[in-house]
Amino acid sequence: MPDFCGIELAHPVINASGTYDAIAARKVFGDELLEEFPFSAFVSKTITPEARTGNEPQRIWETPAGMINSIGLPNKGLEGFLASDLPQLAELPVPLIVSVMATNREEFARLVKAIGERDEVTAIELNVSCPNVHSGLIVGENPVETEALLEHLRPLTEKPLIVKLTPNVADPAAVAVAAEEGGADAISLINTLKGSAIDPASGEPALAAGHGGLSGPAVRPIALQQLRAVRAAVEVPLIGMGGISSGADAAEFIAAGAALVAVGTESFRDPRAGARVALELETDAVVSSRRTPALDLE
Amino acid sequence: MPDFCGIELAHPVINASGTYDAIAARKVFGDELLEEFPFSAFVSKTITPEARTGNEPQRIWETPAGMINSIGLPNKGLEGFLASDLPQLAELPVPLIVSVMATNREEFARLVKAIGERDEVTAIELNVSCPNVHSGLIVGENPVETEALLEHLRPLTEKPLIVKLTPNVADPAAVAVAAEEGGADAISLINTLKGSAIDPASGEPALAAGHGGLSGPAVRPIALQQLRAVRAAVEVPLIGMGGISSGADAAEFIAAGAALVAVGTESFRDPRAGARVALELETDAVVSSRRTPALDLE
Amino acid sequence: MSAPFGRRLCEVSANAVSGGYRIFSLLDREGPVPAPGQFYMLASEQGWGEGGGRPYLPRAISVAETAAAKEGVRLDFLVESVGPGTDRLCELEPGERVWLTGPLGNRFELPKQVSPGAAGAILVGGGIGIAPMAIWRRHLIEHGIPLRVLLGFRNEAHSGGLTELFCSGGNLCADIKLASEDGHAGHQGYVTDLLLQLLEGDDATSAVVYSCGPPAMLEAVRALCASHGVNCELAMESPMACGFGACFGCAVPTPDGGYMRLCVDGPVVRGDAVLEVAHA
Amino acid sequence: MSAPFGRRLCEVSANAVSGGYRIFSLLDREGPVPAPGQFYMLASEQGWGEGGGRPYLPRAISVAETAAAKEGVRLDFLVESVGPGTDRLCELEPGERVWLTGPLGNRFELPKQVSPGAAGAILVGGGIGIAPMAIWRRHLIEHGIPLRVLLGFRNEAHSGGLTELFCSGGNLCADIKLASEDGHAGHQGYVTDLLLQLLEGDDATSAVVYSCGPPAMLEAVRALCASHGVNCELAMESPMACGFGACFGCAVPTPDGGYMRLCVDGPVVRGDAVLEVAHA
Ligand SMILES: Cc1cc2nc3c(=O)[nH]c(=O)nc-3n(C[C@H](O)[C@H](O)[C@H](O)COP(=O)(O)OP(=O)(O)OC[C@H]3O[C@@H](n4cnc5c(N)ncnc54)[C@H](O)[C@@H]3O)c2cc1C
Ligand SMILES: Cc1cc2nc3c(=O)[nH]c(=O)nc-3n(C[C@H](O)[C@H](O)[C@H](O)COP(=O)(O)OP(=O)(O)OC[C@H]3O[C@@H](n4cnc5c(N)ncnc54)[C@H](O)[C@@H]3O)c2cc1C
Ligand SMILES: Cc1cc2nc3c(=O)[nH]c(=O)nc-3n(C[C@H](O)[C@H](O)[C@H](O)COP(=O)(O)O)c2cc1C
Ligand SMILES: Cc1cc2nc3c(=O)[nH]c(=O)nc-3n(C[C@H](O)[C@H](O)[C@H](O)COP(=O)(O)O)c2cc1C
Ligand code: FES
Ligand code: FES
Repeated sequence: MPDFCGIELAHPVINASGTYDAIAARKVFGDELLEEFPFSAFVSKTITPEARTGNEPQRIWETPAGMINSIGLPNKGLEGFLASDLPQLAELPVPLIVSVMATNREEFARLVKAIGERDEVTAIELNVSCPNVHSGLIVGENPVETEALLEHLRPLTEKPLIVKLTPNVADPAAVAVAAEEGGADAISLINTLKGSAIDPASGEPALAAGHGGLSGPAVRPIALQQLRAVRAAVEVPLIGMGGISSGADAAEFIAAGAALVAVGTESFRDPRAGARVALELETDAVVSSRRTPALDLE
Repeated sequence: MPDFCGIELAHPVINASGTYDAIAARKVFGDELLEEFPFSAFVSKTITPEARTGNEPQRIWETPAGMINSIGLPNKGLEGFLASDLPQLAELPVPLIVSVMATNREEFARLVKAIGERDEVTAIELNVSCPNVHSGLIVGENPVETEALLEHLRPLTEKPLIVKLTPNVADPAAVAVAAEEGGADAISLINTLKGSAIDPASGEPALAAGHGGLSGPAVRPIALQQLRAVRAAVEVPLIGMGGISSGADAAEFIAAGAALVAVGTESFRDPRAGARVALELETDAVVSSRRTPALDLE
Repeated sequence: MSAPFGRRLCEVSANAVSGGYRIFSLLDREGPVPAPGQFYMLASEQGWGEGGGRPYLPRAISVAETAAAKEGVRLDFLVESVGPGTDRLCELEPGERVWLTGPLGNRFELPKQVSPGAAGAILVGGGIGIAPMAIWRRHLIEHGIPLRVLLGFRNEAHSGGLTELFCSGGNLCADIKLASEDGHAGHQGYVTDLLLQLLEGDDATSAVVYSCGPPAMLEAVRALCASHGVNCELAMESPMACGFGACFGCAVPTPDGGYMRLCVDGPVVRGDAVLEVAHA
Repeated sequence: MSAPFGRRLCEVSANAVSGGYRIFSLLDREGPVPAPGQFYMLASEQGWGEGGGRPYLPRAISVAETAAAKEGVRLDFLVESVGPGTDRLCELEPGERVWLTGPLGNRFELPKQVSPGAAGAILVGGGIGIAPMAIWRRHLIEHGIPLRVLLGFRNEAHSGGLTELFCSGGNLCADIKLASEDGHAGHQGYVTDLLLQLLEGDDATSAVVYSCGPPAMLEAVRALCASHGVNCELAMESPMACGFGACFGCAVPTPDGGYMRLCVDGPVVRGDAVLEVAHA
């Protein structure tokens, strides 16, 4: 029973924001989704102050061991979320973490206040790193900005504040330290890496937005290294993510100091991936070296 | 016949520094290597002022669609390079580019002067980005440092100076602009991304150095995006690299504005990869969409 | 009728060449019988994203036909090899296993439900898009709905599935008209030429048009129906990573300036519910 | 004798279980006959790093035996399945093709070349490390060199290759002594117990020891030989990405405080040329 910022969770595997729409999934899979919910906590897609339709297609492109996306944070906006999404997410059998993003402190404050007030919400994740929305980058790339934002938001809610880091920086630990100093209760990483591809059919960028964010197993070594660097620099619990697709992968992040792990892209391949990863972790199905040296003299 | 900084090359595919030891390969494969040399120019492993033995093993680890390495720049040092390696590299049938790295401007200057004097050398690549040697990072992460270094080195040689960028920054274009302002003739990118892995057998970091640099197809979308960002910011020719393993991959980089491409990790899988990529590029074996819509009404 | 939660392994029971395409069958022991227009996300158990290579994400494939089987439901798929994912699916050997999620997405609705006045149906399929037309045609016949079926192909290399999916005992059924750009079968030209003839004939006004095919064809069908005041349902395609509403990658523009997720709000879309079918 | 430049596709002519291991054979139509101790970098044509998954890099495998074949050279490999790469190699079906680079690395030298006074040879193999001992033993016999062969295994599950590689007509040859930790075959204990007996007996002083096996065993052999003033050649392992000196990943510490690249300066190394054999 991992305890995360005072929240009791059934297992250490949650979802990565924006990679699982529990409301849509429930329509597709029915209540079996609730009975066997794959995650120990549910993180919403990032909510912005106003509604967004998202980016023009093509939005996704497969790459070696991963994919790039430029979804563009489609969401109903704060009002729409509170009115129509929140009641449905409240029916999930696990604690709810709401991810929010805004382009300035006042807007961020509006989101944190309004969402922090709601009993259905257990914690708030601050997305300061969305690589698909231009303004999203600013704060997460800059320790001073990050600390200032946290100091501004910290007094507005009792609920745990999780800061989600962008990997597109030279020194993620510096931003993590700033977040901690600003009063963050936990840090999650990594968001996607800036990436692009050319459509061989046209010779033009494959994504309409020109570039997107890389995710999937390809980024796992980068995510793990950033987690190690951040782990060495801060005290708060960490949520590790980036290419986790098995219990063995999750075990690497936990060995490197993650309190929880999040599964993102792998859920696209396997809608129950979260539960599978948790089970593999438990039953220690961690693939370790099978080379059993003959005549090991120790 | 691509012309690169006034150098005539047989095709646009060269090797990535540190991924091909032409001297060792000649011992292994004999003179067939020279008769069918896979690259149109040869880039040496990075040379440092003093000899280095390199890092303690384990130095390499396979990852999804790539590998991480912490080789640690083993090399004979400037004197050893000039005395024993250069004469042998001079026998290669292609122009020679020497990669150099130092931990301060004076040492960099010593390398550029000594190597710039040698007729066997066609161009010099400045490695300001090796992620495995702590000091290597400083310059390449900082536009001011980069410009200052170039201004210091530019007067020391007539030979083209290529600056190799590190991808472990928020804004590679800013560093590229600084390099150009400082007088760089070309820019190559990307070097490896900071990455690590845990050995499931021990639960400890897989690499003795704790972390290493990620390369291979996994990083291709990141490399391509940084190339596009740099292409939009500078005028000088670019050498694109990062996960290129086929003519189709190379074509993406060229479509995105690379003058030349470099093949690194793929040579480990196929010692002739450079020649294969060049051939695939020429014969346009570029895999494009094979979906031929019936009834295309245009 | 919801899909079983998660992916499941299904055995390949057959895989055969059919013209320029392949038809393979899976035995689904757990899932419900799919409805016409629905699709599955498929990935082979072996040789798919091992360690994460391409193909890495599952691929969306419409069900072309289905039948009760000894221990479950037989699912037939018609596939054209166009890249690493469909290449792998086309190579599947009987006995191999495939990860399957679904049935996913919505279904074609009967003419009356689309427009109360409609008595008959016109099916327009192009290329690999004939797949969902096959299962829908059978349903319509079972419901005793009068129908005409128009199928078009670019050329012989890009055609297939006819005998297996649209024939009774070897010869093409009477209700089916063909068109081909190279004239190798039926009318030389576009299948939409045949549709135009029907729409101009008064007998078509009380019909609903159902169509699946390449974007350019779908757009032509949509435009023709709009200009003739005939309702239509289009089975569309868009890039899909998940198929169950999780990735938001499958967005298709809607008239209100927004987007729908084709995997959950489609793949079957009313002609008037899309702006226009985007095509190169 | 250099290797052909680049990798080449070779057909799998056989693959069979042998105890806990597999023995498979490739037909190499271009390459030279490999020398004892040399290795190849191998990767299956299919199901290897497609799009870049694991296994992604080729794997280093020693040649266990070789023979002239109709259109080239037959190469036999003894492989233990320990991860994705060896798993795939163990699954190879006859007719499948394998990317092969080599022969790579150096070779075992005859006793006289190692130490002028030496007349005989003692071969010490452990586990999968018996592979290069097989081809070397045949060479020594062909050169009329008196030899003793000591082979050790941890247990039955981690043994194999004996009948195929060390027997003449079904029964183990007279020059071979076995040891097993579980006592399932020969002396119960370590193969190094047998080596110690030989080294203590005066008859061994004029011999050179050749060994391949797990690091802990190699280190024990090295130490025993050093303390008895007997020269030895060890066939070592280290992580290899390329096998031809390009990646510098295969570094092994040398007494001078530096490193050697095992792929080009090895895999066969004089006992006195390594610091100690690193082992967990
Ligand atoms: C609802 C639905 C039903 C479908 N039904 C069928 C069916 O019944 N039969 C059938 O044959 N097909 C069907 N398709 C199409 C099928 O899903 C695609 O052809 C398949 O996904 C292509 O994958 P691939 O790897 O074979 O080819 P890809 O390599 O994915 O190339 C196919 C197309 O995808 C684009 N593309 C190229 N490279 C990439 C990349 N790296 N990442 C993403 N896109 C890329 C290009 O535009 C190319 O034309 C259906 C699609 C949908 C959405
Ligand atoms: C010169 C030489 C000759 C050899 N000859 C033979 C032979 O004849 N027969 C034979 O069976 N083997 C031989 N080997 C060993 C063989 O090359 C390795 O067992 C093989 O490379 C393992 O690959 P794998 O994918 O099966 O296992 P891996 O997954 O690579 O695991 C094997 C070992 O590698 C390490 N490892 C685990 N994960 C990774 C990773 N992601 N990246 C890198 N390392 C990892 C672990 O320590 C593990 O114990 C030889 C090796 C060398 C260097
Ligand atoms: C399609 C897609 C949409 C995403 N949307 C969001 C989002 O709305 N908010 C956010 O913080 N991260 C978002 N992410 C990033 C993921 O939460 C996660 O940080 C990243 O994908 C790495 O994890 P993975 O490799 O397991 O997918 C998205 C990722 C993908 C692939
Ligand atoms: C084993 C290894 C050693 C490398 N050594 C160097 C080096 O000495 N100098 C350098 O500038 N880059 C070095 N690199 C980085 C490569 O030159 C290249 O920038 C990077 O690997 C990306 O290209 P790739 O994905 O094609 O390998 C090394 C890469 C690898 C894998
Ligand atoms: S395919 Fe993922 S949301 Fe539609
Ligand atoms: S294996 Fe690459 S240098 Fe030895």
